[in-house]
Amino acid sequence: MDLLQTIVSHYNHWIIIFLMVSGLYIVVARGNMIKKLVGLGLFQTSVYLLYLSPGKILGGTPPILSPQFTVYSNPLPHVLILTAIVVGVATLALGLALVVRINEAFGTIEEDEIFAGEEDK
Amino acid sequence: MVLLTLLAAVTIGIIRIRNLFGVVVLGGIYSFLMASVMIVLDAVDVAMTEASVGAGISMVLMLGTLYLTKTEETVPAHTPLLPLFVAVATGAALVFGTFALPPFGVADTPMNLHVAPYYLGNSIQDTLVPNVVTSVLSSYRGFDTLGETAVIFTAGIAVMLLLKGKRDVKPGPKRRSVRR
Amino acid sequence: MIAANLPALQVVLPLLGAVLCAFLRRGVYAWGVALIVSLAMPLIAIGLLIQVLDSGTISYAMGGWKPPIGIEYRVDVFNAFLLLLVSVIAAVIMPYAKRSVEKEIPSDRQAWFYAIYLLCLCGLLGMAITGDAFNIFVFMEVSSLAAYTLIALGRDRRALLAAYQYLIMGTIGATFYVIGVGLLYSMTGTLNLADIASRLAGIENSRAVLAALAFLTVGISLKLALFPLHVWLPNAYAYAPSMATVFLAATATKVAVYLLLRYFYTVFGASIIFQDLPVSNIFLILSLAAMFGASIVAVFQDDVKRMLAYSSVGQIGYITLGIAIANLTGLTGGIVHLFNHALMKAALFMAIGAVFYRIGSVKLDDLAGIGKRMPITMAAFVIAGFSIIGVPGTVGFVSKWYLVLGAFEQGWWWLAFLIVASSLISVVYIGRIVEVVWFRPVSAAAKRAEEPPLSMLLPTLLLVAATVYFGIDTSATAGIAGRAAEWLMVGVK
Amino acid sequence: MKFDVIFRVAAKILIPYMLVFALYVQFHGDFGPGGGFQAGVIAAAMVIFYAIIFGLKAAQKIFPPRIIELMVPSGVGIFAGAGVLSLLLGENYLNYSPFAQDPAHGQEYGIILIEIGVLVTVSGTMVAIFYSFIGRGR
Repeated sequence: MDLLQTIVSHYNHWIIIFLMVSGLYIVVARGNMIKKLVGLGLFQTSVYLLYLSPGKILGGTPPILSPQFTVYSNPLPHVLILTAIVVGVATLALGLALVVRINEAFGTIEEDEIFAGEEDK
Repeated sequence: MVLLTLLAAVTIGIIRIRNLFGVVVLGGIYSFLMASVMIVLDAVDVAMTEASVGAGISMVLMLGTLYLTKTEETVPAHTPLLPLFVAVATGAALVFGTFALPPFGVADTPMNLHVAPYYLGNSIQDTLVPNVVTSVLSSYRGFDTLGETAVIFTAGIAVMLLLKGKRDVKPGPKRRSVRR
Repeated sequence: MIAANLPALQVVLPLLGAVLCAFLRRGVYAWGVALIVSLAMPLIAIGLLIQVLDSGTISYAMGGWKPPIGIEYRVDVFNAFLLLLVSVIAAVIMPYAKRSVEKEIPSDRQAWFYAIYLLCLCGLLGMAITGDAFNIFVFMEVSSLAAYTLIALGRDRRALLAAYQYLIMGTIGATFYVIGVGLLYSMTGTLNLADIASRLAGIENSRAVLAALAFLTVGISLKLALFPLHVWLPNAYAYAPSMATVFLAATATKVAVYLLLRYFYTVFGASIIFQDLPVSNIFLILSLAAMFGASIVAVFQDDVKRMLAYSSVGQIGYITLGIAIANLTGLTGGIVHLFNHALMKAALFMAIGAVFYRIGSVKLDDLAGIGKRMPITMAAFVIAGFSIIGVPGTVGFVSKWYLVLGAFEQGWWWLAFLIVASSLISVVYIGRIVEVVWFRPVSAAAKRAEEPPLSMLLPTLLLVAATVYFGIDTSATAGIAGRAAEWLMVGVK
Repeated sequence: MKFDVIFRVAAKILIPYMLVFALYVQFHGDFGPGGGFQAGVIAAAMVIFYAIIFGLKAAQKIFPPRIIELMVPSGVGIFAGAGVLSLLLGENYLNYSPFAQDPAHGQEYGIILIEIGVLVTVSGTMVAIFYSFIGRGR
């Protein structure tokens, strides 16, 4: 029963870890460059939850000060994650630009095909 | 909790589906779900950003790229054992680490006691800004935001460097796939 | 006013320079801006180093908010030394860059190219100077995104592939780093490194902190190309434009090593890292694997830039070996090698870049007999190559000497033997180039070659002269490295 | 296209509101959720929306690429320049306190100033990236 309690109270962590592991798996296992970037996005997004969820205080409100409320959730993780989202989209844009150029130069966006093509020469 | 479970379901979808168009659309759904989770977690600013960036800009860029490339993924040739190992090892390290973290939603954790109360308590008198996220972002940790703007600047210049101007077609096998 | 704000200027000047470069359309003007900024950097770094040596650690509160509320810039002996290294390399590269970039980058993109270069410099300096865990991440991303772009601008289409691979690996590394910081933050509630260190007291052995350590180590190791995580490096260095290769090879991995040392010694504390956990052994094995594995791979490369890139992986092995030896002498050796390797690798890549400028190829076969056409450049190459091997009288010898001494102090005589043995492999690959370059008949490609323009030759010679000078007079480099190592070791207890 | 007219009319109605919403998010960021980054993304979305409906040419006529390209560094320039201003006023980098009579108001002005910097860079960059991607296709 105790174990079950632990598992349930850490439910957010379970999901975060699942998302993270799936994201990382897509990045490492898949050869398609766009899919890899999607996986990278999943991986990064799951980290956002890792930061945000411990900052939540049950019964708290968003950290916009107002006389009606006294308990606020922690604002610092929000700030950090805002920055991280921006970094994430910047990386994604650059990665996609590279994919477009690779497709023009090699005619494919599958890593396996590119490596096979390189070895022929 | 329901939202989190939905997130997991979408993720499985993203792994399984080989049509990249479908993957991108699922990615958009994922971002909206993520934004909803963030609202539940009181992170309204972040939720707004995630919705506009994840489901907006990222989707547009992804679709633009798909338009320029192709939409089907081939089956990877190599075995997924090594990646699986990497992913599982990471997961194990995380399980190991996160279980020692305090449970969800508690107020008296180290994270919520040290510097956070300072921001909440002093934002108004220091900066006259009631949205603490804004005051931390722009003033207390303003230099991070300068760095963040620099990141965007870098990405902007980088993409223009890579994609602007005429297409210099380099020799190479050109295999245009048929679009559906 | 300027003296007090040097830490901020060190990072902000390159950023402002980049903004200016992006406004200017003409490559030459942008080069001028980049040159002025790059020349100002070492002056600022020297100013900081003098201040630190005089009066101890400098703490600079960004935005006037006292740490841990705001972001703190923290300059101590170690990172002042590193700032100097990065900014000196940047200053030496800029005169060299003009001709090289004119040759390799289309003229309408040069201004943006310099903007990206300055952003990369800004990111690296920002990572080195800041005392805030999350700020490190932000500037890590500035420098990484800039580095991916610099690499992708190489002329070969494989440069794009290399940049993409680096982007994937680098982003995984950065995300691991963020996970590590997140775990630390959850446990301590602060992001200031010094504050984290003090609040970790008592909970160092909790599972979340250990997991944080693991994630940080793996994340940073990806950036510094520690042996099994180095796969992005050879392609990236081989296909990047010459100037980008010189800059990244000399600085990017070094800053990552610095981060690793900073976390090991000043945040987690050496006692937990080296006594309670097998970190030392893991690093020892990986370093040895890098020293032998990567060096042996280097021997079989036909592309000189690729060969030097693999040699870099091997040389990084020596630096991490210094970490693994974990006594004062060994650590000094590691830090000195950080500096020395930057000097000699920059010199080598500059010489090769000059060859590429003249003949447009870096294939070993095309280089045959080029020593007769470009004698000064190739003589410089050979001297820097001797330094990689560790011939006495060059800087490479100094760092290996400290490493061997450190190994003996630890009682690991076999390690000393292995260090010498691995140097023999570098004799093979450097020797292979020397043989082809000097003792083969002149190849068709090398026939028309002549010495590169002075603006490219002089920086190369300057760096080579430095490798010899600091190889004979060790007081400056080894002295400061020794103080940095002492400071790290003392900071622990 | 059959629905073209509907799209065009809808766009004509919606786009002004998107701009107003972006500005609201920008300047209300002190009191509610939002700020320079979100506003920049919304403004960029407006341009992208316009380009999708009316075509890239029309969009580039109203928002010429030259201006957009200049916006990318200007925002960073404003932000970093605000820091230099605090240096000149004798304070640490990015300390906005001396921008007004009392420190708190100075901070408020500083925040507004740098949020504008963020808005300019973010919207400029997003549009520039979008132009680059779409321009590549033809």
